Amino acid sequence: MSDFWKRFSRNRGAVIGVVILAVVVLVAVLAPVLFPQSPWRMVQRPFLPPLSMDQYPLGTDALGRDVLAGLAYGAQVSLLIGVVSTAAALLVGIPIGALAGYFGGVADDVLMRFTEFFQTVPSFALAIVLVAIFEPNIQSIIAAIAIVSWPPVARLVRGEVLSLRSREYVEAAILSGQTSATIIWRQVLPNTLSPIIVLASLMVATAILLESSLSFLGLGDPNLMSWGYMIGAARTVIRQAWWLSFFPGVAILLTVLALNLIGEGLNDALNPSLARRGR
Amino acid sequence: EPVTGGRANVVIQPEPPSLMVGLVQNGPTQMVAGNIYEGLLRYDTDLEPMPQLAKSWEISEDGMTYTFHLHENVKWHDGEPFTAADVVFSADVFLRETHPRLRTSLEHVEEISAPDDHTVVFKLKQPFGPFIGIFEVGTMPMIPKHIYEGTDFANNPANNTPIGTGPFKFAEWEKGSHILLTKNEDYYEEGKPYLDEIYWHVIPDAASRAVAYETGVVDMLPGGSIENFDVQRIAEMDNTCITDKGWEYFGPHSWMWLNNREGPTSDVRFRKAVMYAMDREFARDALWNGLGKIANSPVSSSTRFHTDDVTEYAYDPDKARELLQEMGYDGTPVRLLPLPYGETWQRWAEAVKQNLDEVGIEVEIVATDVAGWNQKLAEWDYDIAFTYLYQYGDPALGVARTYVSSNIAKGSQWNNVEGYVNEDVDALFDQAAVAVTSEERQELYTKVQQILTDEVPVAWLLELGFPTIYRCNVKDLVTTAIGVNDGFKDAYIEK
Amino acid sequence: MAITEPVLSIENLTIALPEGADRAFAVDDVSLQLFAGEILCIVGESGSGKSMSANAMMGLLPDLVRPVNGRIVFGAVDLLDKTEAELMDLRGRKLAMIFQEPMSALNPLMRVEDQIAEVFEAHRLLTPKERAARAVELLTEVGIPDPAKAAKAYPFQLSGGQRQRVMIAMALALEPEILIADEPTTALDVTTQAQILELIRDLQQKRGMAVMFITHDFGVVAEIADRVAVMQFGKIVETGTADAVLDDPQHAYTRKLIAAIPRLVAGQAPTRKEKPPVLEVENLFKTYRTGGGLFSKPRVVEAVKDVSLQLAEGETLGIVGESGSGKSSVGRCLVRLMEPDRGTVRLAGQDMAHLKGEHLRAVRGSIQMIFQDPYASLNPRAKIGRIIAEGPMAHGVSRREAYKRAARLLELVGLDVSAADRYPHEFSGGQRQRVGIARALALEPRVIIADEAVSALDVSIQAQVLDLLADLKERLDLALIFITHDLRVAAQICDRIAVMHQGEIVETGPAHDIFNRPQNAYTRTLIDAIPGREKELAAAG
Amino acid sequence: MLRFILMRLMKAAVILIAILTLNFFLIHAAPGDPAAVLAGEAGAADAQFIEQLRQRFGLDKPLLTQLGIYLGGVLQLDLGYSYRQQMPVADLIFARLPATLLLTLTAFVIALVLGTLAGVLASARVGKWSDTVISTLALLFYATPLFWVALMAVLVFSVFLNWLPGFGYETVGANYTGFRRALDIAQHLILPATTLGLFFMAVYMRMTRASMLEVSRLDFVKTARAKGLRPGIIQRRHIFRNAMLPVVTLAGLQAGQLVGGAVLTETVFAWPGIGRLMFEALTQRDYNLLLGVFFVSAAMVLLFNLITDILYRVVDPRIRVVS
Ligand SMILES: Nc1ncnc2c1ncn2[C@@H]1O[C@H](COP(=O)(O)OP(=O)(O)OP(=O)(O)O)[C@@H](O)[C@H]1O
Ligand SMILES: Nc1ncnc2c1ncn2[C@@H]1O[C@H](COP(=O)(O)OP(=O)(O)OP(=O)(O)O)[C@@H](O)[C@H]1O
Ligand SMILES: [Mg+2]
Ligand SMILES: [Mg+2]
Repeated sequence: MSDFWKRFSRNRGAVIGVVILAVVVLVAVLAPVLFPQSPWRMVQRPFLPPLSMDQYPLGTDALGRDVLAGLAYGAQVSLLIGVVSTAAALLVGIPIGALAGYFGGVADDVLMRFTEFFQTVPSFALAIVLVAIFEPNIQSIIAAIAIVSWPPVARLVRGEVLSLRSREYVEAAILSGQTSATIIWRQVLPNTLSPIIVLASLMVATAILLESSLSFLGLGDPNLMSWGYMIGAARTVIRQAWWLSFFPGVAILLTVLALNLIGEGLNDALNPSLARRGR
Repeated sequence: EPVTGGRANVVIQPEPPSLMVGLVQNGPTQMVAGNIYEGLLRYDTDLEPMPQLAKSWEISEDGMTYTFHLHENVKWHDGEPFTAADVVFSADVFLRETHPRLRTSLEHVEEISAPDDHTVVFKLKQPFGPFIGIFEVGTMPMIPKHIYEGTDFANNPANNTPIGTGPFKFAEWEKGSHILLTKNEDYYEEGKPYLDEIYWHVIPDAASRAVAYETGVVDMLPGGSIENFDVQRIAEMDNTCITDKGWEYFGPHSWMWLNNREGPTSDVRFRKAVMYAMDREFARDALWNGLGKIANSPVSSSTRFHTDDVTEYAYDPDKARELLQEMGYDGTPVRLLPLPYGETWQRWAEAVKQNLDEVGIEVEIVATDVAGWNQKLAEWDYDIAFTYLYQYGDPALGVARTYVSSNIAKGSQWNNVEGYVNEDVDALFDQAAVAVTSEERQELYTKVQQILTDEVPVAWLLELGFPTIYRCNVKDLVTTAIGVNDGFKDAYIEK
Repeated sequence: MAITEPVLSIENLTIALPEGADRAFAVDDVSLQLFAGEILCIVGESGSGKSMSANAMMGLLPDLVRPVNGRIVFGAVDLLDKTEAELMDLRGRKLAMIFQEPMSALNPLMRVEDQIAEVFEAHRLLTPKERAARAVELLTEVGIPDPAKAAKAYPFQLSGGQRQRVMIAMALALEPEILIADEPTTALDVTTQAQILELIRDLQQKRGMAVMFITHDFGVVAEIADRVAVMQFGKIVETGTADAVLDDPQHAYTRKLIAAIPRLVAGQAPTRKEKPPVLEVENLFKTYRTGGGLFSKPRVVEAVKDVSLQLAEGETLGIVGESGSGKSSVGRCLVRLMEPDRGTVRLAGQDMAHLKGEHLRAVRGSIQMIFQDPYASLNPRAKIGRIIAEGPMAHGVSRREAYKRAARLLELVGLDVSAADRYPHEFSGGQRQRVGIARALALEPRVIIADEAVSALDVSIQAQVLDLLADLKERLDLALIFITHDLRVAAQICDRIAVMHQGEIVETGPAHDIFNRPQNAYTRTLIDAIPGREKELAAAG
Repeated sequence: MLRFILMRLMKAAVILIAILTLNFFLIHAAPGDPAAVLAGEAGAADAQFIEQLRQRFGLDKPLLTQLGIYLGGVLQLDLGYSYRQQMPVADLIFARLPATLLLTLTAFVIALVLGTLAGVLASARVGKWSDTVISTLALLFYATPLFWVALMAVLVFSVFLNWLPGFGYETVGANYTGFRRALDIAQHLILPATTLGLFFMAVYMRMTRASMLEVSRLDFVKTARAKGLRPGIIQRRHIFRNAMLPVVTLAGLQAGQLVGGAVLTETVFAWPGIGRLMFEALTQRDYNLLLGVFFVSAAMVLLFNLITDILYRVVDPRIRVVS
């Protein structure tokens, strides 16, 4: 474990990533304390430029709402959706991948065709359709993101399981009379953990991007102040108020960047033998 | 002095599904097709009728017979002559089948006949005050009989190459890019039109439309083309004129449906509280550039028979809280359906939500797209829902439908969606529609407006102002009550 | 071979490893001389610095690893002083190298002929056409069957031995003065290994090259070396002529290495009283079908063909044969990691060849397996205690009891009880193999199958593990099937031996008979190919 | 090879049918239908009018019957009729497809060429400043929301600097022809193609760099060095070709997915492609049109996968011969 930290902290990018992410998490957690009033509240005249009033350092939007408060609450939404939808995707992808990889044969064929099928549908388009159909709200957004992002998990887990399956220690476990369920759970899955963790950190980043893209197209949850929503809403006023789309964009950029850096750091630290792959 | 020649570059948004205005009556279709097709009449900005295909007309004393005399040298774009038979075919056959809004008005008609090639007579079953107001091109466009008679209207291949009598002819349509109309050299009005061609640019993104105007790609932005937030900036540009004329006939009136059947909104005190809670002035200034008027009555101020003598609801959150307290509102959350027509409406819903929040009403915005919104309204699956409707110049055409109880029916969002029932109101609207004199009608409508503003079946918002923006050297662009929808036959570009 | 002037001499070479490596210097103050026309073998266990020395001569040290002291003198100049451009000119022309892994040492995407032609291209020699012609000539010279066809082939279309020949052809293309061979035969099976050794020896004699041959196998040394240098921990501990070092090792380390080599002479089978068979295998068949779909034909390999075997209680049966002969397949059918197509496997009278589900799980305890790879056979995320206790627990033994048993077993295989609380990566290969043995014993099996159980270990450790196995077998009265490709190992531990070739058992008999009086022609080639055998026989008289 | 392609085509057909079926049910599960939308646009529709429309579109039939009719049509390569646009779906799509292909392929080529070049460069200079710059850029591009870059690009290059057109496919009404038109389109293409390509460029950069480094550690590279080959040749001939294998795979997978990404770009840049067509069709419940777009884009994904596999076979002899 300490070994892991040593390797991880040697990676400068990863440390920067952790710092950025920590700030984002902190802001998200403290948002209700820092900005006790709803981010939807119209507090000043519309289109107040940044730095023109001390109280609203990032200015106000088309309805006179505090941009900084919006950013803080947006962090909550982005992180929540990123983490929950990734967890959901893992919950779907890991079992499918594990079953396909472990049992092989027909099960593998069926499950992989199923996975392939989901990969053939252009994923962003599918996400749009799903959200539009089930009406944009946080549940449908999370579901849509999970649905389009589980296939890579399944493939990764399958690949790992496939190679682990023929590892001698798994064969030893078979010989010692353990049941398939025990073997998958105790011998195989724990050893797929590191690549899954790495993938998961990158998936959170992708999920945040996806959510913001959906929001940008007007397919966000209208009751949640998210970064994508802020950019989407600011698009039509980009000429008179660049800051409305600029700051949330930077927030997304930094968060996604941080997660990617962390993902790479984790990869280097957890799978020193595995070469980096651009995903 | 009008100058001949030149091209108009106009924005069209969204891309119309078809230009066959007899089949499709949505906004963009009407806007483009108004140049190709014509009605018998036009209306000036005071909603007084003006000649178009009919050069003159008479209404009998009893208000039951309308006789139109047609221009004599009118030709369809394919060269065939336009005659009274076309009028009878259009009104009696074609549009009765395809035009639901006109169909309702034509129910008052006993018979349509053509005594000769250039005379058409509409005989009514009983007097119908607003009847003279249904002859503009969007309501009763003239359809060529020689092309459509006996065919399957909806699938007639000619729909793709519309043939009308208008000042411009259909030339080319590159889907997703532009529509080109060219001058009708054989137009029956001497010297018109002035322009050589009209390019309708399909630019689906509001911000890009603004850029298109700024960079000189287009010269005209019909109402609603750009987001309201951009209007002021664009209007301040050099050589740029702006007018909110040309919407008098439509009188776009916005309100929020309040579900009168169930939930907190079924309580009149709650509905009044909503009226008091909303800062409509802020919404107009922040979201509509200060254009438009606060709607204080169900009848728009540009529509006939409007009155100001009604209960007014100024922004007064305290009063709203009082009313809520009085009714014993228990904090039940209400669902709010924004209008899925762009950012302004979205922001407006957010502002209203915030307004209501402040007086203690918990609001959950439900996101839908156009289809979902239509369905939810038609199925009455909402608590509060934004909308705006046209008034077509007369309360009998555009106002009564929203409030009379005979108009409560699932499956459409163009009727009494809120489920408001008041027999007095029903009776007053019925009488007013068939009353012969204007004075009589005014009296009845005043009464109705007073009752309605007292009971708040819906929460009126604004009489919308949709500004048309154009280069100042374009003259006579908007000359009638339907503005750009009436075609560009008068417009010319000053050198 | 009285040559006085060395073609190349390494003087006090010291190569530093980057920070955080397992030791400071990969090569520490090494001096060596290489004479024309001789084969110098460098031996030593894994990690002793053999490859690093060789790489340093080529100027091909990995990044961050650099020589810090000493000289490599080649033709009056110090190679360490040369610029990269000068070295480039020498590489391939004066100094050539072949590597251990023939699978990965050739570019998979290039035809063999192009890869050979590149050597000429690199030194701007010949026209493209001539280069192609030379490639075929070279391939002929290294004895590839159908050289013209091989020239057009991609590496994956050739066998391991053939690829190694291609590597040699490439190295010889410009008739270098020095050939460095870094374990070129380790990845090959015995028969192929023998051929390659012969080829190198022949070419070396024909051309009078100097060859530096790196290996960890003393059998190979005996076969090919003129002189030997022994390395340990980056230092040379002993040099001398092959005979001197092999027959009369001076340094303790060398002695230890040589002592650990399994002797070929199989002990005269102790005349045991006939014991009843515990495992009877009859007419076992296994055919693999891979690939293939709606339209394409599957690849069919008959890995096991009509194999019958008997294993008596307390007996050790060796299964030997070259790579791919089906040894592992038999083993896996016996333990039912795989279901045989046909045949019976009677374990104490019960046919377990086609049992399924719970029944299979129940009988599994009686037959266990020890695996080849000490790294892959232990779950890296489980503690040793759990690894051993899991089996008994799966058969209903209580947790406490199972862990107690694990502790006893650890002691039995010579590990500390505290090992139970540690993870596999904290142990060396030999120790891990002991854990693997303990795990196999945990279910108190009647029969153990050991598939290449010592192949991955260094000789000295190999010896320890083999001793342990022999000891346990005796104490616990186990029957053992020992699968190996290494006949020396088989000779040391087995009572009886079965020789496999292309899925069939071609000969079975007592170990002594097999080695001394092989009946089958294939068995004979196999035994003839054992490196160092002649020398050993000579020594034995 | 022919057999392989045939096989793949058959498989593709099955997948396409499955995709259509799934989407068919999905979209029919959405609230509202095209009749409601059209009626809504008509201004004053009554239930009778909507019923009329439903009948005309065949929406009154049972769902499975509708599916049967639709799939039957598709098998005869008839993608149906768009309710709202009143045109055959195939015509609509093929009118828009060239624009999307132009956009996505340009973006793809830019991304692939620049991405791999930069990746190669970075891998050749590991640890040097040029590697740091490239790697940092790649990370940034990788993390930037596509739509946001697009917005910022319009703001900077189109609005503030006025260098490039910020929207549209060509200057409408200019009636350019020939070279002038191509130039005009090219100008319009620059911003959308670059912004769409950025993300993918980042992906290829990172992947190429990693793959190059990985391959350069392999044994055959050492063999090549031992031959005395110059580093340049080793890079090109040995490392690059091997390193490109995973990049090719990934690129093939993504080329198809670009269509999905194009929705955002086409929206911001008002590019008349099928990404936007899809979005419009979706909100209007133009069932046939939406299914048609899905059909075409899934077909493109499959096509690109096929091309990749063929390419892979050409590059990698191992696969070529084995199957
Ligand atoms: N690329 C490298 N970077 C750092 N250290 C290395 C590298 N390669 C080898 N080493 C270290 O250098 C030392 C000598 O390694 P070398 O490869 O010369 O051993 P060897 O005798 O060839 O062993 P083997 O028989 O396993 O091939 C070892 O301690 C090893 O861990
Ligand atoms: N899972 C498998 N699928 C297909 N073919 C296989 C499989 N396992 C082994 N084979 C093939 O069956 C044959 C016998 O293989 P097996 O592993 O039993 O040989 P072996 O004698 O153990 O060889 P080695 O000494 O290399 O371990 C070989 O040709 C091999 O390629
Ligand atoms: Mg080595
Ligand atoms: Mg084997």
